[in-house]
Amino acid sequence: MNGPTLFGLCAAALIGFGLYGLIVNPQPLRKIIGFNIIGSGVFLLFGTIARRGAAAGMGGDPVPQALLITGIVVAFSATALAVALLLRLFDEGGVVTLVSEASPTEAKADPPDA
Amino acid sequence: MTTSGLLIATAIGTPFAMLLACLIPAFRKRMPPLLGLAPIPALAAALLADDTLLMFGNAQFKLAFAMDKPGTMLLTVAAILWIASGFYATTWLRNTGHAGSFVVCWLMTLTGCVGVFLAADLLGFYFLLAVLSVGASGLVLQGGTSKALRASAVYLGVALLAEAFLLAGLVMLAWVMPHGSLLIRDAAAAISTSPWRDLTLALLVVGLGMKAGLVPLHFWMPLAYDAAPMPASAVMSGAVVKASALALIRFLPFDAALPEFGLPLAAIGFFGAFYGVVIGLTQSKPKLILAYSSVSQMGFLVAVIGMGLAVGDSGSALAACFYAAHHLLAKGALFLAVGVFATTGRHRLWLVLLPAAVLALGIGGLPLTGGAMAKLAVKPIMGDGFVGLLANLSAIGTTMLMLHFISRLVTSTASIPSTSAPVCLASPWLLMFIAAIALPWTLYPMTGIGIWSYALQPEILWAASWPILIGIMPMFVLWRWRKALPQMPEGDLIVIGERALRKVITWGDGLEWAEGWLRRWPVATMMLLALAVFFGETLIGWR
Amino acid sequence: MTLALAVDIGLALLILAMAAWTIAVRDTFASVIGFVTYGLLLTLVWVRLALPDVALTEAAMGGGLTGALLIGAAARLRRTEATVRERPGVFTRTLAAVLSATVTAALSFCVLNLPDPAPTLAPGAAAKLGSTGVGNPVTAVLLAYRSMDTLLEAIVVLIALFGVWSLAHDRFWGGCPQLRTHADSEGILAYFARILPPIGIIVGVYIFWIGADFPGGKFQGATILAAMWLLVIGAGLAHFPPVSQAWLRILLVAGPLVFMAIGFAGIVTAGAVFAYPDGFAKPLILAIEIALMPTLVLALALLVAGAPQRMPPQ
Amino acid sequence: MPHSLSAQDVTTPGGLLLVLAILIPFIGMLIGFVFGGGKAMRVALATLAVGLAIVIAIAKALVQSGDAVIYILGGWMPPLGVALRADGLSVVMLLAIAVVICGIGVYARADFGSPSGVKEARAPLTFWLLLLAVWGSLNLVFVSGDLFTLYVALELLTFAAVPLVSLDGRSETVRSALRYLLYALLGSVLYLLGAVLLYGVYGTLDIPLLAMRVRPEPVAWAALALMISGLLAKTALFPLHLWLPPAHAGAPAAASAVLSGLVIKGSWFLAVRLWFDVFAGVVTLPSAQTLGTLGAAAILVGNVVALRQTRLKLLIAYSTVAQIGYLFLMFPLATGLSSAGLDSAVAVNGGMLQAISHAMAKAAMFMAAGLIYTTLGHDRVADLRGMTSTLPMTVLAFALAGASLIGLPPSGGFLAKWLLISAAITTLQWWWALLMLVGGLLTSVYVFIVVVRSLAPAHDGWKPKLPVPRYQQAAVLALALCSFLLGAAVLCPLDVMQIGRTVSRNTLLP
Amino acid sequence: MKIALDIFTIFSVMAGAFFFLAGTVGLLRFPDPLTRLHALTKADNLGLGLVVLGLLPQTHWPLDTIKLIAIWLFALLAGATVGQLMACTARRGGGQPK
Repeated sequence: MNGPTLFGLCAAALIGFGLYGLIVNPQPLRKIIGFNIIGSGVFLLFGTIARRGAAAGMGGDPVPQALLITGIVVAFSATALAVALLLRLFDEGGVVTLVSEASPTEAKADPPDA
Repeated sequence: MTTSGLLIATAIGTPFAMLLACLIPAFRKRMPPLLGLAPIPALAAALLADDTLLMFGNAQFKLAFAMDKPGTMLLTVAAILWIASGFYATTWLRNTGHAGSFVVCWLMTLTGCVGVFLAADLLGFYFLLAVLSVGASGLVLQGGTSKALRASAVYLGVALLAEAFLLAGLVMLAWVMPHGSLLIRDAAAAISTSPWRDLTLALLVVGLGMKAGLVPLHFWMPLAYDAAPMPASAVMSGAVVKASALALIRFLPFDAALPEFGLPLAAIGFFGAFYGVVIGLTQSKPKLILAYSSVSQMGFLVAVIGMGLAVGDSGSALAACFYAAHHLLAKGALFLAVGVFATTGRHRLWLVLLPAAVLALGIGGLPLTGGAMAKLAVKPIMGDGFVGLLANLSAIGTTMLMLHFISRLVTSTASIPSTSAPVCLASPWLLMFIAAIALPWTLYPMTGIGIWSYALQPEILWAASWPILIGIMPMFVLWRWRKALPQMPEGDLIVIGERALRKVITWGDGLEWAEGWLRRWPVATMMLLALAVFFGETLIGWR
Repeated sequence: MTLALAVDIGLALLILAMAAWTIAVRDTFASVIGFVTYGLLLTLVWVRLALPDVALTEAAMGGGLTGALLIGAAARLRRTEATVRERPGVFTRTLAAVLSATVTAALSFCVLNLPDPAPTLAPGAAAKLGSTGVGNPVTAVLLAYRSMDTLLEAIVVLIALFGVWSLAHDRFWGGCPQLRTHADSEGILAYFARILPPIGIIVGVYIFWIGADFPGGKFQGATILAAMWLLVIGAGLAHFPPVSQAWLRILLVAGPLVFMAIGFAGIVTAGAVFAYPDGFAKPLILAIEIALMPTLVLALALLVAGAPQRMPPQ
Repeated sequence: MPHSLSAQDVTTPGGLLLVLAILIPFIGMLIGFVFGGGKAMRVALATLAVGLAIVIAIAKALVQSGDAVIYILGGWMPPLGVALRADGLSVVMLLAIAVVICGIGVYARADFGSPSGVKEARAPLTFWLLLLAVWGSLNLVFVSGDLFTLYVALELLTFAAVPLVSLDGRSETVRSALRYLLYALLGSVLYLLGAVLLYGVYGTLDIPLLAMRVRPEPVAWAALALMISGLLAKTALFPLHLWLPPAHAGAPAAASAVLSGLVIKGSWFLAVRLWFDVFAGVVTLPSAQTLGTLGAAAILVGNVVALRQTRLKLLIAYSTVAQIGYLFLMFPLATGLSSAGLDSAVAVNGGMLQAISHAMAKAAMFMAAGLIYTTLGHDRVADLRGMTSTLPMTVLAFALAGASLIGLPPSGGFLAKWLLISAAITTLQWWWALLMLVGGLLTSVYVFIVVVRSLAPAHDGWKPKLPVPRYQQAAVLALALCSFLLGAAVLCPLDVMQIGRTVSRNTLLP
Repeated sequence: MKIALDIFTIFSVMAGAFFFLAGTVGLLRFPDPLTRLHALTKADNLGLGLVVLGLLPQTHWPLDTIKLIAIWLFALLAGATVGQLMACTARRGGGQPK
């Protein structure tokens, strides 16, 4: 049981927490937080693998580190888009939840979609 | 391109070209008078072309057309029916509004029909059969009534179901064909050697049987012929149904005796023959009676094919084909007769009734008519034993049905007694009448089934006439108690089918609720994780 | 049980506790605060794993910008807290817990079975480091070996920005995004926003500059500069440019286009797209990074700001 | 050249075209963004033309060289660098997607032409930029040879597709977009997790290298399970289809065509790439049967629920759910073939043809539904009277697209069914053949309902709400005809799809 | 000399840790936001100062030492600003009801 393996297990646990949060929490914002926790768990796992790959005088394998940085930026862009959608839903006055009021099959009054 | 290749190409090409021309509205308006001319190249090809193979496409896949013996006989007869009905349709269209869609469907059905008669490879056959089905269901739709809509929906449904079975059968057939060739010629030989022979045969018979109106799945035929406009019914009952019969004749391996497959087929055929007669007697509309007579005759034809398959005699293919040709002519003429009757007054009746009666009884096997020739051609296959008796019984039944038809026909004349059928309606009917009488006589020796002198011997004539005489007797009894007979709904089995369908739709509500429940967020995400875990487990399962 | 391992275990437990608290707490705003703290703790983990580049990125992006974004959203959505009350039933929660636990168990099993001589590309990267002319191997991977990923990275950020802008109301299109702040221009925040940005800009540029040879780089530098710009706007001293501004769009697009231009130039000079001629690798990499900086700074700040909310002052 | 290129992978002559195929759409998007307003549409249409030319050039290069077109980016060899690789499957998908996108582009000129008064409108600019973004990311998905670049491509695809759903800004569509984004992100995170595990064990993310190194061991099973289920979530296979119907029905017509026809093909193609190229040795028959069973459930439930829809766009959306089921029938058939030691090319070709003909047919159907909506003002299936008289070409296009989905000859759908059924028969998995036939029948029912309802003559005195330009109808008809005549693809001499596919052709299972 | 510096570092960091502890206890125990703010800003900043002071001798002169001090200054600046802002909000009662 050395450092990287410990954090690897910690990453696995974080992914588990994130998944639980994503499934159970009814609030979309909490789901976004859950998604971010899963993301950080996956990146922590990647970091563990990077650290295990330390060789040739480097603290860690540079390739996973680069992919990690790219992954974090992608995760941030995803969160930004999700939050923007959430705020637009809030502006529209709709109840901020993922459950649609009238489920699409009974949407008798067909809203005018262009 | 040999001359016969050119002829075959023009036979299919002209109706197809006219169909494409219909895309432009200007041509579509001027198309109705040309309907009668479209089948003429097909007739020419049938008479002149020999059986060389015409190929399109590259090494990997060839679209092939050819003119084999059964094809020739049936195409000649069908072409004549198409010409006569084409002229009839031209006049019929003059007084109906939307000619455009009728013309498109008519030409599509014609292309499909000629194509199926000429097709020599599996893919071409399947494609042209699909074109035929879609065109024919479009023709039924031209009836314009809500009944026509229902009939067309049922027709297309059954056609697509039949094509699904056919596709499975053809794929299993193609898989076993020698070195990948797709020709129908090699199909019959390949079937008997294939490891899944019984399944392939079953699929082909069910698929083609459905399109040929085999009894358990015949309900679309009365619906369609009753709802379709007059020329369309004539063409569909004549040529379109015979296309699938011809396919049966081509695909089934007649050289090897297959009693365990032929006999049950014959049994179903005979059951269909009698079932058609029984239900037909309860009907009152002449077109419905004719439809049920078609069901019965097609049943008899399938019985002939079944017996041929059981006995394993390759001559029976030609005999069945001859029988089908006669039925095509007679049935087409009778449908046109119903149209002519509807426009003639009571006084002018005699001029039209006599030929119609002769034709009707001809189907029953009236001596000196094509019907007798057909029954004679088929007799050797049936033999004299129990099966021969069944054949005679069906002849009696058909005669009774035809007499019932004539009695109903007489009552359905035009309201103003003095009117006579317009010339351009009566002339195609007369053409068909002459063909129905003359052609079987000419085809009989030409196709080598037999010679005139044999057919005209007194005992042959007597053997043909006693079923007719017996058939007449019960008609008087039946005519008096006509009211007592139960009135069967048109499509008999379809009514039960629709009730079952309504029950199935109620299950749909439960399914829709379940689908809605599946689309809730927690359920969907947990389903994803469960799937991931289960998937991993199936991978491990391998060890 | 060395001291380092004890610290690691303590840190790991702390992180797990913080994550559990963030998920379990009822109030959304508290959960967001928990998440920000969790992000900063995660930075410590990256330091413990001796991955400084990632630690910088996590601190700047994970803890900082994502935190700002979520706090802004949580503040605005606090009123809807009461409406959404239906928490899933016990059965759903247990089933979700069981499934998550299975996934965690499977992953833990995989982590424990990772091969011992861990396969690594470090020797390969180190061998070719010389030809890239860059000291920091992570920057070498980002801008030389896998430069396509970094280009796509910038394009991902831009597409996310288009997506965010597409959520504006039609009447506000071409207008300016807004940060929802009610700061007065003489307050402490304005004072703070006048003192910190100059230092912040120096730190940001410094981190960007040393990225070539030491841990650092354009993403981390750009995030710091974006944070400074957000601070200034948040304090009310400036406001976002309108979306239809020409220079804004050119700067946003300049980064990837310059990157592609240099990439395609590589065909002539070095025989392959995104290849650098010998000896000119470092200057070209710097040119790309300099071109990417404004794009990233603007894009990241505008992503936090969200869709345009008001028409530009005519 | 600073690096010695090992014999394993070397840039082939057509290679540069692959880079262009990816970057041209993005360059077009960026330039279109800078110009903005009406010019963005012109830039986009120009990019469509250039992109189509490049894709055709790639196809020519592939056919001439007879092997996969490869490009080593930056000259860095794969374990360290990234290689772009286009074999038969990729090129066929590139061509199909290019054709469909050009059709959508021509169609969308009317819907998303920038209005005269305003200098620049939100929806048109967004649509054209995101259309090019979708195309660029799809080309990257088909061509990239590195798992992480494929992850970034999936994210690009999702970020470009989600705003298309909420283009008209109603709260219902924004909610569908949010639900789609969150579910797709969950899918791509699972995919990334699988990729990370693979890197942790095998030290590379390059597809051919991985194919050589992957052995059936626990980590490989976990990675495959995670990646495939992540991709299933993004492709909305039946139990995981919660986001598809509201998203595809709510979006405007051109956007629905992009979403339904193209976007789901990206993650599906990636699943095919993983299944047949990377995990060829790890894949087992029970796992393939699981995918097949899910596909079967999709076909049955999707079609039945589609039958019960009252709105045309929802009907077509549920038809997409059903047709996605067809795409996954290819996995059990191909694995069955390769486990029986036969060549799995028949099933793979069948699956690809099914995907291509569905892409064209579904795009045509959604665009036809859009035209019907503009003309009628509503899209209730019960009341489509008079459509044949006012929009003859559109109803014909709908019918042809429907025929291709049903699998009537000579359509692409028919050829795909023919290949898949013959594969089913050779591997004695006859139930898939039965399922396909039943699916075809169910599809024929709702296509027939829609066509017959539109055949009914219009109420007298009814006038169309908005006239529909002819070129829009022509574009829809062209796409439907492409799908309908795809069956003729059997005439082309050589088997384009299997060029350069050395990896998985007939690997025997252990 | 080295040992003396080490001992100094240990003691100074211990003192810093103690002040952090005091700040946290203050955060948990004090009744209303203002007092809690007071405890936090005062104790934690002082604690951080002591820790930085303790670590100064361990770092070699020019660059790292300045960075360490800069960190402390930033923390002070940030703490003061945020403290003042939260105090204003708390006084206006707009803050969290808790």
